[in-house]
Amino acid sequence: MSELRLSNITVTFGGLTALQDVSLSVGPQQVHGVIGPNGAGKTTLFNVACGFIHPDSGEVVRNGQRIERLHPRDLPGLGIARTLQGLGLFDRMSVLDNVMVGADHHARSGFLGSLLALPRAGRDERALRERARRVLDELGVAAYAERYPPSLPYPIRKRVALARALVAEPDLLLLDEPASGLSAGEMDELGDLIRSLAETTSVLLVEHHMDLVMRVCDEITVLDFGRAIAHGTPDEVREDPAVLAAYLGEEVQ
Amino acid sequence: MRARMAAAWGSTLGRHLLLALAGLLVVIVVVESVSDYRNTQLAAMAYLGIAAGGLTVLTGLNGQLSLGHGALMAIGAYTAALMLSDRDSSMPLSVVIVTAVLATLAVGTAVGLAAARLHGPYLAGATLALAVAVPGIALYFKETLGGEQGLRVVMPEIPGWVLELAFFVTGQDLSRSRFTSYVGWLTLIVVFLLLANLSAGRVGRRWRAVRDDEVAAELAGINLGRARVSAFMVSAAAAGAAGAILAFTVKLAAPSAFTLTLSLTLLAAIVLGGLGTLSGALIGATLLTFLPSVVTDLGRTAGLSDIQAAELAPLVYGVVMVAVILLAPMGIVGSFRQARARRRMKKLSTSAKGTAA
Amino acid sequence: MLKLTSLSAGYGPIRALDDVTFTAEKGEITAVLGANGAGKTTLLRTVSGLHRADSGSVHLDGTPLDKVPAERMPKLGMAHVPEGRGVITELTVDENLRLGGLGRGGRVKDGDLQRVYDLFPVLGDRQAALATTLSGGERQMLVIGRALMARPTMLLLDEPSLGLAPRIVAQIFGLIRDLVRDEGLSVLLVEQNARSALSVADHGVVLNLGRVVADAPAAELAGDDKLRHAYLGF
Amino acid sequence: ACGAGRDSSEGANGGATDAGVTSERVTIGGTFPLTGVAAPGYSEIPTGMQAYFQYVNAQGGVHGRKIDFLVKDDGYNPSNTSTVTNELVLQDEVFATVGSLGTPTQAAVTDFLKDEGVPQLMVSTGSLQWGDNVEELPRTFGWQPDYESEGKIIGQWVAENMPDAKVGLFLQDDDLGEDAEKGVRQFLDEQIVAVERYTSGNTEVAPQVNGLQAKKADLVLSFNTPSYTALTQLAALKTGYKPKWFYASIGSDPELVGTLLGRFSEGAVEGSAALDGVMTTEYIPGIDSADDPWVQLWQKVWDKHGQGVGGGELTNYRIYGMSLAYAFAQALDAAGEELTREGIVEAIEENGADWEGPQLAPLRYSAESHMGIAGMRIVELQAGQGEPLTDVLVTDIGDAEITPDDSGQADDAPPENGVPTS
Amino acid sequence: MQQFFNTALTGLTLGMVYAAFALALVLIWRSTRVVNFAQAPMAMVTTFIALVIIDAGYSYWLGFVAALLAGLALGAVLERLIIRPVEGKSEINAVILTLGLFIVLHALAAVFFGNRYRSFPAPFGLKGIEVGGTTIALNGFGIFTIVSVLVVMGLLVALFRFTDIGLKMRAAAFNQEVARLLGVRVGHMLTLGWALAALVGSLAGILIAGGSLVHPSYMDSVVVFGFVAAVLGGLDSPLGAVLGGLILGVSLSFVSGYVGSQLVPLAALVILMLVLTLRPGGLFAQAPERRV
Ligand SMILES: Nc1ncnc2c1ncn2[C@@H]1O[C@H](COP(=O)(O)OP(=O)(O)OP(=O)(O)O)[C@@H](O)[C@H]1O
Ligand SMILES: Nc1ncnc2c1ncn2[C@@H]1O[C@H](COP(=O)(O)OP(=O)(O)OP(=O)(O)O)[C@@H](O)[C@H]1O
Ligand SMILES: [Mg+2]
Ligand SMILES: [Mg+2]
Repeated sequence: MSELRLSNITVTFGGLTALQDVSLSVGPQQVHGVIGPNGAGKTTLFNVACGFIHPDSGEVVRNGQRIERLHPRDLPGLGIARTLQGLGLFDRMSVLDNVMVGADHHARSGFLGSLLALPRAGRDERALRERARRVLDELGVAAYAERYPPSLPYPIRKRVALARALVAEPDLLLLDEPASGLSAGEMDELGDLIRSLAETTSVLLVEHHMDLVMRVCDEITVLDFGRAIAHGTPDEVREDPAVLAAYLGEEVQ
Repeated sequence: MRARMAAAWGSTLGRHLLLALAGLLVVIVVVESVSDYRNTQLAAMAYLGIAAGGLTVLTGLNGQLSLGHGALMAIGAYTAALMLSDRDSSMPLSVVIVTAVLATLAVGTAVGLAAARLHGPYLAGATLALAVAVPGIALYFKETLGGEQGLRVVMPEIPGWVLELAFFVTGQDLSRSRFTSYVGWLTLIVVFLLLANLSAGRVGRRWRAVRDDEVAAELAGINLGRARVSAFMVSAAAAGAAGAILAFTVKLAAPSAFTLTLSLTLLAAIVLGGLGTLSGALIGATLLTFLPSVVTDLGRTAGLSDIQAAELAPLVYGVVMVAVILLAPMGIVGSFRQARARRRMKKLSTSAKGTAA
Repeated sequence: MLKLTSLSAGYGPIRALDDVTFTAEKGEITAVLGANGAGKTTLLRTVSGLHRADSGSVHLDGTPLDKVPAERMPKLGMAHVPEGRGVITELTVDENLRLGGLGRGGRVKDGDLQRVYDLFPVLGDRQAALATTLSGGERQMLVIGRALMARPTMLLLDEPSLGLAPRIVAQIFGLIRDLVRDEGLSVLLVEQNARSALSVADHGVVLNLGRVVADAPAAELAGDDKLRHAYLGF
Repeated sequence: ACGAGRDSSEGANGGATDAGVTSERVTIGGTFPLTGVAAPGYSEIPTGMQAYFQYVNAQGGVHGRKIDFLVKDDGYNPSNTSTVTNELVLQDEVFATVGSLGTPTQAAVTDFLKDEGVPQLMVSTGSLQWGDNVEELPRTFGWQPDYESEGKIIGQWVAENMPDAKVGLFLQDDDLGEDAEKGVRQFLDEQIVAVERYTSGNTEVAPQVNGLQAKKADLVLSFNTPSYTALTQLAALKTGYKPKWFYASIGSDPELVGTLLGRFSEGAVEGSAALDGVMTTEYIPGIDSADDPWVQLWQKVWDKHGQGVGGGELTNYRIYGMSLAYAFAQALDAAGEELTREGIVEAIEENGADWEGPQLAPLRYSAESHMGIAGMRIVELQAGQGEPLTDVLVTDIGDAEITPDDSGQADDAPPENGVPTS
Repeated sequence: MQQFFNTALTGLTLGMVYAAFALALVLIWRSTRVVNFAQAPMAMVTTFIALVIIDAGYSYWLGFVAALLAGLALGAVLERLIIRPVEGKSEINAVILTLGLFIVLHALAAVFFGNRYRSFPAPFGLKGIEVGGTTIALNGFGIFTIVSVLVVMGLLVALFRFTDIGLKMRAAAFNQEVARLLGVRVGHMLTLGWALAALVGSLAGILIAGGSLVHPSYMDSVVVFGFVAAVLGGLDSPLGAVLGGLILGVSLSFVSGYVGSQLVPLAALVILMLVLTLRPGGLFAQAPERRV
């Protein structure tokens, strides 16, 4: 039972309405895609779900609990993890440390433990490191654990960012354009990965690559100018004339 | 034995304790073998080193730029001075140091809370104002804080057991300046041990995460404000300890000892040494402790007049600052590490060439 | 016509370009393809002077570019759309675009601005907004629009479709094709998505680990199954 | 006169073997702000001292000993004072410190010098603490008149001669202002209508001057450093405030202030004439008394040795340094052939009060007091020259009476060769 | 009442002086993203150059112009030779570099010009203006100060807001690489920014020195309050710099006159913290940045 429901969300920036009365829900083990033209409000929707933006009106419900006033730092506690549209890696920290930060909320030892390097803190550290290595390994980037992100090729960095989100063991994963900058082959791998994640986790996915979206999503919501203009299975959405006009364009399909 | 050493090296605490122990040995050897005068310089180096160590945590690990750490040292020094106002107060120095740390911690917490939302030059501006404001407080509360003349610090007699212990270990009598030097360096070792623990552990990782990318750090559940404030508190506490040692060394807490120059010296120390590493902070402190007197002496032997020789010190000091930034922007330790990393990279890339294709 | 001869470049010990030679013909779209890390971005950066070549040379219409600093390129008619976030977030949309127009020297023409706003109405609505408030795709549009402001004769595009909705991608490619046809624009196009790149390009160059492994008309490359599987992943 | 049976913890041992002394040389040191904010002006004091010592050395020294004067920069920061004083004592092994400048800076090393048994001679400030606590600090001596005595002398004169004046005080916010106020208030408590304090380093004094003006003070007694004399004059010019000004000696370098003011007043008044009518005190003859034999000596010394210590003009700061150096030479002379720390302290206590010298009033040195010059005279500046309004008046701290000096100090002249000999 | 009025007027002139200095800092910040602590000794050096000229018997205005030109040259040279390598890189390295320059220039000035007080003339009257029988704490030179600072502010606003060169300067400051791609001669812009800033700084130096004392450290307290003023206003805004300077000048003048001059720096801290708590980016902060 892991669920996120956004109902009637409205967000404005000054005079600009970025989201208007948008509703959407992600069920357990579901991959829910959000697509739409640039500036349609997809990232904003993510920001609402993550507490970076508090909506002007509407509800965000997580496991039956209202959370629209939440703060991003509460996310790990709610079992939510997110990747950023940019990479957002910690450039002056090793890959391993990057991922360990993602696992931070699993640790129990506090300030005093760190200060005095108590045995408990040491155990905690080892557990975190263990966890981080495991996830890096799963994503096939364990070899880069000691490297620093700026020196790594883009797709590796993308995986590190993903690893940092996964290591938190979320049951809801928000992915903002995970495939941008990936080659076709890498995109296929990503698709497989997302599908396999969906066996245990719900995924909310923003993506412009239609092949990927159509392949992995159970359900899709289409935004345009801040409104939800369509909703349904990939096939339904693909055929929707409004979506074709607003987003896909005739030529590509 | 060897296995046990290896095991100790494996754990953070064990590694740091071993390093601390080695440091202690070096300190004993150095303190015992140099003159009393050098020992006062060593004590000065210790307080600069402690404060720089704290500042490098704040600036290097957490990315907050403080131009006001001299003011925090003043809090520690004044606390120590208030506790050691006459010869009869048989206050143990350890209690004095801890109290100074706590007092500075309190102030540092307040400053840290106020500063947590500020970035870059705005934080610099606020801490700069702090640096110039605090000495004014001592002037205003003339009755308790002694005004411009400051508060005299009366060092208590060296406890008998310390004298005996020192004689037992070194076979020499313990002079006052040696004693102060020991107090300073023991404090430094303890402070550095704690700082090293913090930066190697979870807390340090959070600080660095916040420094590198606030948004991503927040998403990982890190409370930005709390991370910032805690970094400020830790470095304030170190500054408090440094202030106490300064009071012991100078035997006075007066506003003119805590000018903006002190704060800027600390900043220079950590950048010249290599930002974000404790060893860098120590190297920077060494440089800044010894450079001026060495240069002045050189100038004088070269036949300059007193005033010219005195002006030479800041001149060289400034030139060194400029030169290090231009030639070794990562500081002394940083450049050393970079060179090493580059060598390793080279090795790695040559050996990886074959497999990559 | 852009001519690369034995171009090599790298980062310290890493060799990102190794003896690269090919020619991008005038009035054509030349796609540069290859896996991640193949050296495509380095290639464009070296051409536009942002990165120093270790050896080899680049000529634009016969003029050697080796000694020409990046900031002189716009005067020679070259515009570079860099990879990723190339907007100046602290400036407004309008200012970003004007900067693009200033590159050739002289004043910014209102007509040019209008052309970009017509092309990307989302930007037109946000002229006075700071670029930092734009969405990822809007920023990408801004960068492309800004390159067009310079009215280049040689356009370097590094993954222009990054983060853009399919319809916009199609629109941009359409526009570029029009410019190539109508104004004789030459384009060096780097795309991750080899299929769509080859669908608009006249010619293709495939890089692998910094070396040119194929250099042929686009249609030919698209039809070469072996090559496609080995290097282009489709 | 060696201190046999002295407590060994005082550091020095008997005979002529004290640190810093050989039969040919005596090494002494001093700390001064040579760099930083306090350097302008003050950094000239050690050059005056140095020049005079070189002059003495050129004459063969004192008891055949040349004086080696080591000058250290402390930037007016007590932490630095502590370090460089340690260097002087432990590394350079000086015999004594002489003329070291600054109240907080010297306070930082008093205990250390005491523990090491190093005499702290002729500290360059007017604070009381260098002289009135002989028990605690048996080897520490002041030299210039203390601020409290100066305050008293000024206070009494005003009370007697200007009983109707509404007095405003303009005080530097440290021991200078504090001690002086104590002295002034002994006589003027009733007449004071305003007290304004400024913080050294803050050059904006208009708010303080506005305050004095608002309280309608028509006589301002100012205890400040010279640059603040110029600053107060300027601030007053701005608001058309025209009280009678009385600057304590420390702030009234008419030469310096006069040239400073000269160009500010739009040529309406020339040069130091800007200070015409301003009252002040003097305790040594300054550069304005070119005819004074002491000043002539200083000029001669400076002409000969000034270049070697950095050059420039003879200034009142340098004269201050030379006058102080002269007193030290007297002390060396009095301490005799066998120079010891103990011995020089005793010699100063025994003979100091009788020394002739540039000071207008005698030194108060005795076994009970280490306070310096006992008094001064009040003068009014006219065309850059001080016209005496009183005899030399002497007094002491506390409720000591103020009396005209009858020792004839003011009229003495230096010995022929310019080096004191007993 | 008169005291109140005079304290306010004093604060006004003082505030303008801080504002002048803050403008120089803002200019450098806007053009190179560096907080230039060396601005103070740079202005000190150029003021001394003016003083040498004036002392040699030439007119005030010749010295004035010479100082401004010297500032222009000094700024350009320093930027080109010393600051260039740290631009667009670590913020703290730039800070340390300018501090190093601060110390070097200071020491050089002490050696060349002497470490003593010298007076600096003013071109206009220093006597307060008489209004209806009372003299108010504003003199000809004060008016000159106020007018010149306002003019400089206006010019700066115009430069940045309305000219292409201003736009290029900002682009070069924010993102060197992108600016270069767009044909902006980044190096020239940065040099220009420093040169102009040093010119404005020299003006501030001369305004502060006018009718007062100069010595190698005379600008040191101004750098603190000037910087605080710039931060108060929001480092990016010339208007903010002037307003910040005024707020600071006037309130500090009152604190000094009515509370105690020891507390002046503390008051500066309190004012700054009050403003920054409400607006962490200063009074004229730009719109908050989009974070994700
Ligand atoms: N802080 C802000 N201030 C002003 N406008 C904003 C802000 N944040 C977002 N916007 C605007 O709101 C709209 C929605 O932005 P959002 O980032 O959600 O788009 P998106 O759907 O993610 O687009 P893309 O696919 O290009 O990433 C855009 O027009 C954007 O410019
Ligand atoms: N700044 C840098 N420092 C070190 N190595 C780098 C740097 N930039 C790129 N590289 C390396 O150079 C090689 C070529 O990189 P480049 O960015 O040119 O490839 P690309 O084909 O554009 O890849 P992508 O598809 O990821 O954009 C890669 O191995 C990369 O890791
Ligand atoms: Mg988006
Ligand atoms: Mg690339």
